[in-house]
Amino acid sequence: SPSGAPAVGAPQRGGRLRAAFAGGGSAEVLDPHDCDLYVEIARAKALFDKLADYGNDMSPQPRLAERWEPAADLLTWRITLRQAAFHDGRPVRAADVLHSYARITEPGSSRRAKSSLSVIDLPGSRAVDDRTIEFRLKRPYAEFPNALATLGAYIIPEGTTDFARPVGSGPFKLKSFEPGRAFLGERNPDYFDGAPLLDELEIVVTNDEAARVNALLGKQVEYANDLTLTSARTYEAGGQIRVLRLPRSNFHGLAMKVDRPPFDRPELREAMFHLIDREELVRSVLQGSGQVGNDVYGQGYRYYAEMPQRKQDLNRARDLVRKAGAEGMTIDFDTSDASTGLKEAALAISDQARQIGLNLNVRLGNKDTYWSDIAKNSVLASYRSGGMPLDSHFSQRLLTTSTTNNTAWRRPEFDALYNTAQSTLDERGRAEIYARMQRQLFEEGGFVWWGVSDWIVGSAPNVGGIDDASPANTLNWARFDKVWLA
Amino acid sequence: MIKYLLPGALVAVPVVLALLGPLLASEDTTKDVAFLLGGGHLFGTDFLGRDVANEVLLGGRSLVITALTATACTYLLAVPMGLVAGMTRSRLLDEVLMRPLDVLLALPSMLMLLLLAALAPGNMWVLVGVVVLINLPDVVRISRAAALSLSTRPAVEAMRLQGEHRARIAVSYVARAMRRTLAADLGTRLTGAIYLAASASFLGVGVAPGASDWAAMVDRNRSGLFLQPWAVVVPAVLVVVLSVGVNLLFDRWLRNRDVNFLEAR
Amino acid sequence: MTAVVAHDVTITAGDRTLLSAASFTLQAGQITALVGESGSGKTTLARVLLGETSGGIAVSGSVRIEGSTVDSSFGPGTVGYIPQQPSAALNPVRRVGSVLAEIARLHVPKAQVRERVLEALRQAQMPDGQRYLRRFPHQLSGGQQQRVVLAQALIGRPGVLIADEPTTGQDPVIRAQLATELRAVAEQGIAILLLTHDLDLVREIADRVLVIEEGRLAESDVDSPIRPEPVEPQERQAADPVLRVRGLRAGHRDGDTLHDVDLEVAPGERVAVLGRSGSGKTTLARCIAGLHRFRSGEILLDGQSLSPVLRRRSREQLARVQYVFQDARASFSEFTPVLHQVARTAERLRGLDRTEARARAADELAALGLPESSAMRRASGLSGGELQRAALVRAMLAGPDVLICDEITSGLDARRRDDLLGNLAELQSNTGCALLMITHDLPAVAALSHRVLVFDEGRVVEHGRAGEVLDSPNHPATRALVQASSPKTAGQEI
Amino acid sequence: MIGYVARRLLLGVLQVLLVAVGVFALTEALPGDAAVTIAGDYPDPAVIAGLREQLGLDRPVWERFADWLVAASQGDLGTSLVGPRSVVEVIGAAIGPSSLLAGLALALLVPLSTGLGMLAAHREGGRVDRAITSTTLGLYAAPEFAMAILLVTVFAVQLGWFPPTAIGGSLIADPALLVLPVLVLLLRPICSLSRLVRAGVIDAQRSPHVQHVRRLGLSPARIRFCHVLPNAAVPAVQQLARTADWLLGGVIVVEAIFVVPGLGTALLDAVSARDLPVVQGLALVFACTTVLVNLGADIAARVLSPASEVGR
Ligand SMILES: Nc1ncnc2c1ncn2[C@@H]1O[C@H](COP(=O)(O)OP(=O)(O)OP(=O)(O)O)[C@@H](O)[C@H]1O
Ligand SMILES: Nc1ncnc2c1ncn2[C@@H]1O[C@H](COP(=O)(O)OP(=O)(O)OP(=O)(O)O)[C@@H](O)[C@H]1O
Ligand SMILES: [Mg+2]
Ligand SMILES: [Mg+2]
Repeated sequence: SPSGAPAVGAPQRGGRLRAAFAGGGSAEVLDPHDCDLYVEIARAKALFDKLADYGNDMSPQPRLAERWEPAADLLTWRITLRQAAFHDGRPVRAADVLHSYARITEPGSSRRAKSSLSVIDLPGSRAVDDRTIEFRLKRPYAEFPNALATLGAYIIPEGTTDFARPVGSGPFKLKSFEPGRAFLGERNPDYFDGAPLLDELEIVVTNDEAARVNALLGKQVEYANDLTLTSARTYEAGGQIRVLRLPRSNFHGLAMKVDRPPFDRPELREAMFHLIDREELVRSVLQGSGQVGNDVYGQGYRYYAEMPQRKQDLNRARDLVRKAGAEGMTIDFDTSDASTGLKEAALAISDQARQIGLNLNVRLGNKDTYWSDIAKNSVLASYRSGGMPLDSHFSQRLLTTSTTNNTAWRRPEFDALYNTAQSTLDERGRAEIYARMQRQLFEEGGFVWWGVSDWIVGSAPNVGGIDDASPANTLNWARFDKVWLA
Repeated sequence: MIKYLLPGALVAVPVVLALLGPLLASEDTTKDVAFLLGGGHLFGTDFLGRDVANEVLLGGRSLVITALTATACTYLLAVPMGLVAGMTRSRLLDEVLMRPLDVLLALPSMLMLLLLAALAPGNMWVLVGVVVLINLPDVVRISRAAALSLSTRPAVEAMRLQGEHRARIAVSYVARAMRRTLAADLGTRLTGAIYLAASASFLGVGVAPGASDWAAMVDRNRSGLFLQPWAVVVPAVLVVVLSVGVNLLFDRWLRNRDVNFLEAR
Repeated sequence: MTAVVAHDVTITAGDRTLLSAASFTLQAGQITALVGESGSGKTTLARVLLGETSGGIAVSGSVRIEGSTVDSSFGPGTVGYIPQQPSAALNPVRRVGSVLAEIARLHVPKAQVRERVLEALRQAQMPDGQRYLRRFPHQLSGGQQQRVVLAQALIGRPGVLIADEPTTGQDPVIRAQLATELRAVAEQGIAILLLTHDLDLVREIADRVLVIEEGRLAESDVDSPIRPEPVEPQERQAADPVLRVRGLRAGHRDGDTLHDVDLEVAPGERVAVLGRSGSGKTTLARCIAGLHRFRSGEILLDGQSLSPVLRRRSREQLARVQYVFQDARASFSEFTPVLHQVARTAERLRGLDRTEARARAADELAALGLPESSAMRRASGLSGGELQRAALVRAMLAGPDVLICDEITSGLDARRRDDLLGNLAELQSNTGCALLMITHDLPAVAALSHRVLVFDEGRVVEHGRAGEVLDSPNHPATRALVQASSPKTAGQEI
Repeated sequence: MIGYVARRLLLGVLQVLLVAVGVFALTEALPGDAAVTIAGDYPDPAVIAGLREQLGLDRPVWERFADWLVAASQGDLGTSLVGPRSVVEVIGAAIGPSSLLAGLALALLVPLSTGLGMLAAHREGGRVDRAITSTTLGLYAAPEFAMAILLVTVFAVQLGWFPPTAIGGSLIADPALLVLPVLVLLLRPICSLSRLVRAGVIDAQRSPHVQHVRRLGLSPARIRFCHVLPNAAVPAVQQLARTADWLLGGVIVVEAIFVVPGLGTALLDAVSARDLPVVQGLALVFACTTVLVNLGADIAARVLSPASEVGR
């Protein structure tokens, strides 16, 4: 159960908690399979459950699934459901799970969880009984539970097609919903994980961070998601609101395309590794409140491999630039306002690059389409990632088959290592392979993860039970069934 | 002369700072903690941990030049158009000039900015063009309306009977008769142009994202207002001082002209 | 009872003393006429009595009106004032009637407002005043505007009324009626100061006469009027007309003002256009000048059709047809020296260079008694009569073949008028230019013109040799005008 | 006048059409489309292609525009590409708050800016004039968001007089929600308008006809409002029309900071989602208001200079 933030007395029942999130305007829907924005995830979390969810180190934790047992070949997984019911009283059955996954992966869908779940050979999978499912996979997948925990893999009752008034198994039942404005849920007394303490949960939407802070300060809400580092520093000391920093939530980096000039020269990539003054970036971009990264994704997560910490070494970087024949070269450096820190990092890094005679020309791209724009065209882009298991990071971004391979890192031997890892039942063996993969990335990969920062949430002083040790995207983030109002 | 002292000083401080500032600024790019108050920095640090005082020195030139150019271009285009539309006796010409501008007005300016940002980012002239395009219809409408009521005066008729060229009537009489209105509008429009330039740079047109620019500073350091007000307050005050100064200068000048004028008759 | 006491009033304009140490009183119930040459300072003095001066004019001495001292904070409303340029006194965006009602509301309860307004209009010789209440000032003829301003002054029944040229621009009939009315107003115990050039009028109604002469104010008798020497109009050979107007129809929004007007003017001919105020004379002139678009008909200059639109006329055509505005002051820009404005005609239409043009203009102005030093001032620094002369010179500099003068002598004293008419006749016989003179000044007409055209309600009702028409008028309208303008019968009902 | 209005309205239809074409083209020219934005961050290109096909975005531009035009001319503005709601619903939900804010702001703006402008003109060159000029200009030149933050901090957070945002409330049910947004909305236009009024009034005050009615004894107030103002108002009315337009559509900053779900927010959302039908629908709303408001301003200009009818 979530470890409480600074105690606000004992847990206590009752009241309505109002939480402010950024949102997507009038186009928002309650379909949990379509969720993409943080507010949609928060609402889905309130109304639905997944079979599993991520723990604080991104390892899968059972939720609706009581346990999972792979066969030795890692191709067949038997999942046992716990006793849980939907809001209308129907039990959560194996058929509901199969229906949900079928809906997510149906041809032509663009649902978020589709790529993770498509490893399942659904026709070959079956409901053994109401509470047991046997999944048949298309290939061995040792980290299959990660797929169950993946974003958007929520379980809906079989046959649901309309999500105007959705029925889920989550801690709150829907009372009302106005897209782009407000969501109201009431306590589900029969929640399998214990009835929520709150009577009601209201989620309001505003994209303006200042407005979220103001609403919190003005006691219009008791919880505000996604505050800036600046706001955190501004209000931390005042005591008017409580600032919670969820660690290991944002990974800040650079993405270089390794398959085309100029970053097809490993020397130049290495030059970038040595060029970057990570301390300065953490000091200025992260306002001194993050950790220095070591160029590999997933610090603090399960399977993360520690390596000697890199430091800025301008002489070495200069040498490498010379070796790469890139002295005085001008390289376009894409960034945008799509996420906080992207632009600042780009500006700071281009200033650093100037010291070794590299001219990084910062281009501010359109923030709405930044991620798809850089996928195609950019050679060097400011990058950011939320938390996910290393497995997902590899499979989504670094395999030849990956759909969002933004560094164009396509290495057969790397793919092979990944596949070996997924066929390795033994965790230690898997960790070793993962470490080899990470070393390869550390030495010549296209990503430079220079820093890790917190996810910042604000709450009224009288809110208890918010877990401030869980990174964003994990089970306990934006979770309100253990929260109370003092 | 003494009457011009205060407004003159108000204009001079930001303008001199803008023009000479870059010569005094340091080129050091090391960064401190963002939004730091003090810490060896006169006005603290900005959103990137840069020294605000240094940014202020750097950030005036482009802004003052863009805003002045854009406002000047707007007026050079708009006033003649407004005069023609307001003074012409041909209804057709009037409509031909005005209706397309209405279309321009009806296009949400944000969309226009977004488009131009996508088409030609990072170019100061595009920025000037955008600011001109957005302000043009307004100024044309204002000058047309003013010209409309002036153009039927007997004085204008008399000039027409003298075979005066329409342009000369417009310049030597109509434009003069509405100079106060134009001056009032010009003063506020200059201020508007400064911020338009800044918000355009926010969208990626014009000022490069990292470039120092007072208006952009105001915008980019806004989140740190309570941590470190100087990064917003100093450039904002400079902009305020500049625009108040310009307007007071206009007022003073017009009033002086009037006094001279009254005394001369 | 003494309504106004002026003591030791000295007025200097620039380096010129307009009036030195003048003391006088105005008595209630009396009409005091103030006469003097154009530019002698009448208007300036009147404004001093109102407690107003403009820049460049210095005043000393004291004025007390109904017991209180006049200064810049002097309470408004006590003194009724009819300024010389009525058009400038009317707000172009306000309807005539609503302004009148506003003023009336200051003086009478709401219920009587309308009655009071109509009464004032009646007193100002607009018996059909109702017709004009919903009009804007630009929809009135010059005379009508003037009467509206008079009505504004009369509404409040002020203790003192200062009327600056209230009869210029009025036709003889109205002028006569106005005279009677002013008399009647005075009889109610109001002190009237009448500023005028119209010595006949002075003789008819004034109780006292003050004369400004060379900066001194003196009480005087009215000397006998100077009648212009009849210029014996030579018989004209039948020449092809230079200007021919055929079937002209023109109007304003709500209907036609001119109906089927025919007119011919031969080169060198002087034609006078007479008619009641509001009969359409100015409209005709503006049509010919190209300032008012006529609806049908034709205007031919030497057989060539003139476009109704000024823009479509060639520069040569512009030069050949010139128009002198009825409202001289409004026709000058307030920003540039009058001399420069006048000279522009020569520059634009005669192709002279700037210095030449200005020298020419200065000469011509001086010939009409307007020295260069005055002409170098802006319009606000010149008197009404001075501006009228400047406007005339401005048109003459074009060397026109047809010159249309709209009441150009109305603001001039007798001597200046004669000078002007003399000059005009001379110029005209030198250049052979045809002259179309709109006027209410019948004696001048008789003296100067070959032919007379009488307008009534937008039609030409009579025309013929000047002498003949004036001596034996046929049409009732003409008869009325002729009768009214002969001093003996003035004031009688017609 | 009726003929004039009719002709202008007819032209207005053409203008609106042009705006529709323009907006369509503009939105097309933006990088990305609805498919890209639906696919979300770190998108899979195959997904995008699939979505594009689903939404019909793979068809040629002109074909889609023609379809839209035909439907729109029959009153059908279509449905949002990214959400379940129809365009009319989206607009209907957003137009209320915007008009309320705009209406209220206008109702306060006109008397305030006229009053300030006239006062400044009355005291031309004096201390009051300079104070008004400096203050309004200072407010104009100070960034809007800073003013908003300042007001919110002082009046909402510190003093607690007004709610800091409109979150979860209804603007109509709780008028206190309107106070701060309207205040922020007023700050800028007050300056530009009052400066124009001031300029016009100074000119008009010097005119002989105003001098003349002063002599006639009309009360100073009446002179100011009935004689000076109508002459002075011409340029200010034009600016007011622009302001009205801006208030209705361009108040994005204010709507964002105070969480007012108005047209500006809707447009911003729709543009960032590349939701073409909604963008088009909103553009139609803005175009129609602009056309009507401009027409109003032009009629006012004609009324305020009656002599100009002569030439036209
Ligand atoms: N600001 C000024 N500076 C110098 N001279 C001026 C100024 N204003 C007016 N004058 C001159 O003062 C004289 C008197 O002007 P005023 O208008 O009083 O004459 P008037 O007697 O009313 O003449 P009119 O009969 O032509 O109307 C004129 O010669 C005029 O040129
Ligand atoms: N814009 C207008 N709209 C309507 N009626 C008008 C307009 N302008 C003038 N009128 C009317 O047309 C008639 C003729 O006017 P015009 O100015 O030609 O008269 P006029 O003969 O010159 O008179 P005056 O001797 O008083 O100057 C008048 O009755 C006048 O009221
Ligand atoms: Mg005079
Ligand atoms: Mg006339």
